[in-house]
Amino acid sequence: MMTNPALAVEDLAVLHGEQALVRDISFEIPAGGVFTLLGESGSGKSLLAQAIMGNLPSTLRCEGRVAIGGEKTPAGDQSSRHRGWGRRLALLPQEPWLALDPTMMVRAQVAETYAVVANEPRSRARMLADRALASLGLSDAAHKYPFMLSGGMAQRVAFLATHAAGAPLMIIDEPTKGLDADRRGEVLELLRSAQAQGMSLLCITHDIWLARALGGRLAVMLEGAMIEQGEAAEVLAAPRHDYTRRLLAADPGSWPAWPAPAVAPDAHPIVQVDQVGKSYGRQALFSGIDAHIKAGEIVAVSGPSGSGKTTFGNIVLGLARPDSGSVQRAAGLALTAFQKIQQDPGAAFAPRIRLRQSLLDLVKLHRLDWGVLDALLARMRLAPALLDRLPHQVSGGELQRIALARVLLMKPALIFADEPTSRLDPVTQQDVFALLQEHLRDARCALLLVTHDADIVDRVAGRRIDLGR
Amino acid sequence: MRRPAPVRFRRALLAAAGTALLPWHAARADDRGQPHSHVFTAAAADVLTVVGPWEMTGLDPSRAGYMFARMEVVETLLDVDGRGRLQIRLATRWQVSADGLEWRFTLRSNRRYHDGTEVTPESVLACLRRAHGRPGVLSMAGIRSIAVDSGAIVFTMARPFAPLPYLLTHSSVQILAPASFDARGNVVKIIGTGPFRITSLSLPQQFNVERFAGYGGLPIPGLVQRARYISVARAETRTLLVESGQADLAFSLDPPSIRRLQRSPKAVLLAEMLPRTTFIKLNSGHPLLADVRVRRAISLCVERQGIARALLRDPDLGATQLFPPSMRAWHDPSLPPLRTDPLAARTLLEQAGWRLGADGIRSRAGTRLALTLTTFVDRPELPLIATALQEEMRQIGIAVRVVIGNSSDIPAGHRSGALQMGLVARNFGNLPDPVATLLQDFGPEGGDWGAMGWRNGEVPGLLQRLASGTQAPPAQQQADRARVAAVLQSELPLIPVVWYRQVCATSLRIDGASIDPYERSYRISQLSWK
Amino acid sequence: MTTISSRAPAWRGIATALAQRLLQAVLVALLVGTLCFFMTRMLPGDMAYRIAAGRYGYDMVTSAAAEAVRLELGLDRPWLAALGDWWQRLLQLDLGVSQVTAEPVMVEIERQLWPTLRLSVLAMFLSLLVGPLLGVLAGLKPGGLLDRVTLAVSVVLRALPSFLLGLVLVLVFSVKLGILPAAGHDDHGSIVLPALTLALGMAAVSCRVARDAMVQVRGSAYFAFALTKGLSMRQALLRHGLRNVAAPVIAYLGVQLVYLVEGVVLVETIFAWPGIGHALVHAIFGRDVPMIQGTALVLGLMFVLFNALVDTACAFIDPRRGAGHAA
Amino acid sequence: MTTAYSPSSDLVLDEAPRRLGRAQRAGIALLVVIALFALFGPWLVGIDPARQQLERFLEAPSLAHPLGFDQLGRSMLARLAHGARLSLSLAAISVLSAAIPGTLLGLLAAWRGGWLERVLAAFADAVLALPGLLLVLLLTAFTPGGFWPLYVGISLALWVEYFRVVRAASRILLASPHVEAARLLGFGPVHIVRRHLLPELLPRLFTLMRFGFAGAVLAMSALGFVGVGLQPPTPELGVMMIELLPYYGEAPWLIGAPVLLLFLTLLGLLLLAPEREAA
Repeated sequence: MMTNPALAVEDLAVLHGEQALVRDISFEIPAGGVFTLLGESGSGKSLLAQAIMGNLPSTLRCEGRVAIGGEKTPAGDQSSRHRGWGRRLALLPQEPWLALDPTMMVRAQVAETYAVVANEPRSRARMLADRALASLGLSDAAHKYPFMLSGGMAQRVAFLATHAAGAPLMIIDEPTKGLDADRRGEVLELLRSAQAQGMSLLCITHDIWLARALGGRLAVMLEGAMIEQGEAAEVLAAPRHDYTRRLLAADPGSWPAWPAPAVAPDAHPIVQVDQVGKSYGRQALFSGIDAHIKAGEIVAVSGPSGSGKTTFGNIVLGLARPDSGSVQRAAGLALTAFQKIQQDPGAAFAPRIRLRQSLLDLVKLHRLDWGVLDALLARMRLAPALLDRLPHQVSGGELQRIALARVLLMKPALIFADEPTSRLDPVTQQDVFALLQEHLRDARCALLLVTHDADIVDRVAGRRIDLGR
Repeated sequence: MRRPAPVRFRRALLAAAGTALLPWHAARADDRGQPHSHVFTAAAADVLTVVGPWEMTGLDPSRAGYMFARMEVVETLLDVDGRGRLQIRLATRWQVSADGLEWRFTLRSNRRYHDGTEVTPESVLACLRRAHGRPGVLSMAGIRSIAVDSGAIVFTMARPFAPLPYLLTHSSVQILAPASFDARGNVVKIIGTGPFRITSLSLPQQFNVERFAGYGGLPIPGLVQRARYISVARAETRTLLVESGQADLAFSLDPPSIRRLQRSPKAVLLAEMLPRTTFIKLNSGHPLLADVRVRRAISLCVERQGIARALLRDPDLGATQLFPPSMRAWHDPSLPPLRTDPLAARTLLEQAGWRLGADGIRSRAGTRLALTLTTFVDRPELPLIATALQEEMRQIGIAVRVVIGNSSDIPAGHRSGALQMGLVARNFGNLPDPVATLLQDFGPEGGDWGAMGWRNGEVPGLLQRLASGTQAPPAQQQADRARVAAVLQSELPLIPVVWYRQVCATSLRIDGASIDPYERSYRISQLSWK
Repeated sequence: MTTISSRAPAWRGIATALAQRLLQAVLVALLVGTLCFFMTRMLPGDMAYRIAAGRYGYDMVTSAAAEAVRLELGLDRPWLAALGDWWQRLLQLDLGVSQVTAEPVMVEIERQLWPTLRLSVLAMFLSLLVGPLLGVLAGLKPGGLLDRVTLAVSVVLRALPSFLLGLVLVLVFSVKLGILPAAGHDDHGSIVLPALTLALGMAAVSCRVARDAMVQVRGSAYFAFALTKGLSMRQALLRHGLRNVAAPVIAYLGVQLVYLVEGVVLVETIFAWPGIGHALVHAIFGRDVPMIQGTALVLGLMFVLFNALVDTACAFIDPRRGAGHAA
Repeated sequence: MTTAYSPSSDLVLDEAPRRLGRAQRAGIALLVVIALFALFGPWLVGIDPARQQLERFLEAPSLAHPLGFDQLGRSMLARLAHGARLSLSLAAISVLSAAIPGTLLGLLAAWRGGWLERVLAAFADAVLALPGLLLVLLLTAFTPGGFWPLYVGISLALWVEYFRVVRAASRILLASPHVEAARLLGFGPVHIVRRHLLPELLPRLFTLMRFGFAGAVLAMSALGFVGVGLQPPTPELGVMMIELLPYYGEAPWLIGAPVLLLFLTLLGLLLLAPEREAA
């Protein structure tokens, strides 16, 4: 007798009114298998996951059939799948930080699943939770609240809480978003061990590295449809679809290295950082850091998360004061010569002011020429009509390009880019970096870059400042 | 997301919300008293509840002494009946020397204080001397000394003062046991001689009393044995207490509440005229008011019956003269009544040289006829009457600004001379013989609560004669009183507006309630349960 | 994202908050003292007369009585000396002697504090029982019938002066139904109506706060996670919903205390409840400044005390606050 | 599930047209009617609100006099119209005179930080704990007569709310990336306040102001309750509530009128809010 597939999806579609947001989806995950959905945000992969969970917003409608562990239900009958939550299918949400109850200690959140979902007695549930936490090296965290955890720890806690009732199928939503290389490794290990315990995984990601490492089967999504499906290794090695090829090329691992900018060795540095140190409360972030940055240089700031990379950048910009040491700008630089590109472009604009107004204010303030901005925007391939929107009505990639244009308008000597693309899709990320490279070269502007992605640092930066100890 | 059957849970929460509203069930369950028609007042089933607006601001007789007197806890040497005639109380008889300078009061024997000690002349003397040493009624009599002489209390006077026995009926001259005072002479406990004694006292709001076995008299079954007084500031609340059956006697009800209670099946109303008059106290020395024509014009514009009907709900209370009919000796039915005639009022003002301006206000030689009427909120009807008067004076061309403050503004304004007009209510029954009160009000300098800046030689003389002349024939006294009333009526140093009727609500479960027109007692010792 | 490796320094957070409250208490005292001092000097009319009226009843106020009062209280002393004296006594917690009853203000307040505390604590309790429960139910179904009804009721309650609300309650529960005493303080259950009057006023608002918090919690990632983890709606609500709703509701209680303290003044008067608020009204009537000062001070300090309790409760319900993380 | 459903901007790009909801339109209509009543009511009614006809006291509503006569036989409609004009304009002034200084001080405290912020915050905390009655009493002590000082006194107690809200929100906003960006781009305080802070603060301030508005009128009635602020014959809604309270049984429409007017005003203000807020 054949074992039932862990998940079988037939002709699944998600509709908003008459408009199909996701359509013609059919795939199967064998028991213990792995299936990866690769695509950028907006491709419908998250909607697909929600449709399988039975968790779509009530404005959306769903067609087709979903079978979990052999039990087939019409996809539209979402509530019937609720009963299996935690027991037969589980979801590891993205941003595990937000998914944990902020007012409850870690152990209780894990034990809760044992007790309430798996119906273990209370004391045994606590014991099991302790054991599970220990297995992932989280014993210390048992009596902490989520806000005291790092992102990686929170993710492992969320995994345990999800996993505790022993659901054989787990849907994992963007598990590596915003994580650095070490943490990505941890996540991979976590998923592999889950698989080793016999779980079937449906992994939704835009991380090509993760998709490759997980193996199993893989599908690429674009505009709500699966454009390519096959064994992961095959698809990634020999993409058939044009979009898949582009997606793969956008992976920083496949970028060509940037040519080193021509910097005169005797050129005077635009900023000189001497022996700066900074503490956060009682905890020293870093100390004794020296850096001389010259015009046109590209310098990466590296170090483990929590090592104060953003703080260091802000000290260089003059936004924060160092506890010790000094930062000296080259004489003759305008006050606005140092600029910053933020991690979240949506947070970098006044939220209730239309973009055009924001930019107009800037042009007026510095008596600039709007024509220059127009030209910049054109080079960023931004439609002028976008400016009539509010910041949250513009996509992240577009907004980051507008932010870049705004910064370049100031003709800066140095740009501090703080995780400028960590919230963007690979293709958009590549785009933004290409534009950045082009303008840095033209303007002979220095770049201080913070990114968790070691590949980007390798390809882009000329040298690095290491804050880690 | 979809809601997997949250209905049951919502229902559970609703039920919980329901139980949240149930603390009074607990309160009722807590109730271990005897069953009664009002479940919640079981504690008060055999306790008579009296409510009034007055707070016990202290134990000293000069502060809340009147409350302990009303609840029949304390007594005075003498008392008056409902018609103002002197009655004996702790004193059995009294005599005055021929020259009127020595008064001798003989004390009743075998009376005991609530703590069981005997009422001795010395203990009485101590209370009288204490009262004499403080501001109060005794200070107006001109007492030289008080002493004990062979078991009687002897007052030696500087000059003859006929109303002295009436002064001794005042609650601030109440007699307390020596144990009531601490070493420094402050009252720390109320130990009186009345038919009720205090069982518990929580200042400033409430005290409970029960019948004092040592008072004497036969135990009549059904009489009220226990009672309590609760001070309730708002008239609305007192009315609601009666309506809900929580209170048995409620005093000082405002007219709207009276109307409400008239329709209520749970209360019976008692009414009694009090010797209290609401009048406009005028500064006759003020340049605008010195002219008697202006005063008369103001009097003519006052719609007394209208105010009485609309605001007091009792058209009979419109004051046709200063003294209400309940002051039998002073009210003169033959006196031509005060009239309402705005036309005549305008004519009088024209005659006095006040010409109507464009804004409807009169002026003379550049001076506007604008005055301030001061009143206070202690009696809730006063601001209302002041508002009505303000409009009526505006109709004849007098601009009036109403200032509502504290009752002390009146005597203070009187002393500083800044007062122009004040709307006040004066209790002439403060002392059962009004002569003493009138002497204060119409003395040569006027009085805090009486005339102000009024130059008249005749009235003070007449009053003086009434106060000292014990030997004058009654007919002469009657003529003097009538003359005083007539002069006040024509000169109008005070413009009477309305008289006053005390209304008391009683619950249906008591019998024998009556009102003391001198507000000295609630007469609870005469009440019985139905 | 900052990682905090040590265990929650919740106690330190609470301690700082309490120190802040202590400072607040001292400032309140000084502010009340200064205001009351100026009030004595600025109130129109003669202070001695006012006090005499309060003492002897207004029929008995005479100039002689006022003079006696003036002498007794030293009302004619120079300003500066009086202010210095005033401050000194206040800081020694000597609140002086009531000008109306001639008793030490402290003694009077001792007498009135307990009823007021009882009333306000019960009111707070009732409001927390009624408001948030209805709010949570309304928040479960935003735009539903209960949501609309509670919104309408809360608007009505906010437009109604509290004395009118009290009146309506008395008419219903005492006059019509006869199940609760209308006023007073020594009959069984007489605390219920005044407490309910205060509670309804507060519940009108806390209901909406809870409703909004519930809507927010229902849309939160952790609530959704609790459901996908396999908890039923009921379990998720009880285990994760209510506590997270409680945090903003309790925090808002701190704001509502203003309403409570002011409400006590009116409600105590209309229900003849012998507490601080009632005493304040009488002190205002009688212009009894030491008593105004004393009662205002106690009301202010009560506010501070309750606020400190709210702070502590918040820190325990929401550990982020205790650690000083949430602004 | 909301976490997983992060609507890409491409899905919802159609800019939501800023059309007013049904509730908002009802709110505006209600407020316009009330404002018209307050502005033109006195003129339309055309009766002197002080004119008393004692014989018509507590006369029930009729076609000619829709709200009847009050306890002194004055036209209730005329008094309500005049009272609405006075109370609503004074309430508006009191709300503004609390909101403007409160907001400015809150901005100042958040902007400057340091000791200035601490001093202001401590002072605000102390004022918050102060019974509001006391402040009003003090003000009446200084300037007796008139409703003005009373409303100003009320706003003296209310500014703290604005201060606290503005300070707390501004502190968070001032630390936000968009303000950081604005500073790096060379913008000064005026621009940051105008473009970054105020647009975020205004909805919250508006919420506070709405309830402050009703609160000011109710505070007047509370003052009337303790015998402060009675100024006959001027009609004022809050004082009317307390003056007409005794007649609740005989003539409930009298006390009902000012309460209903206040309720409608509050309702209008509530409906006006773009989304429902709690406090």
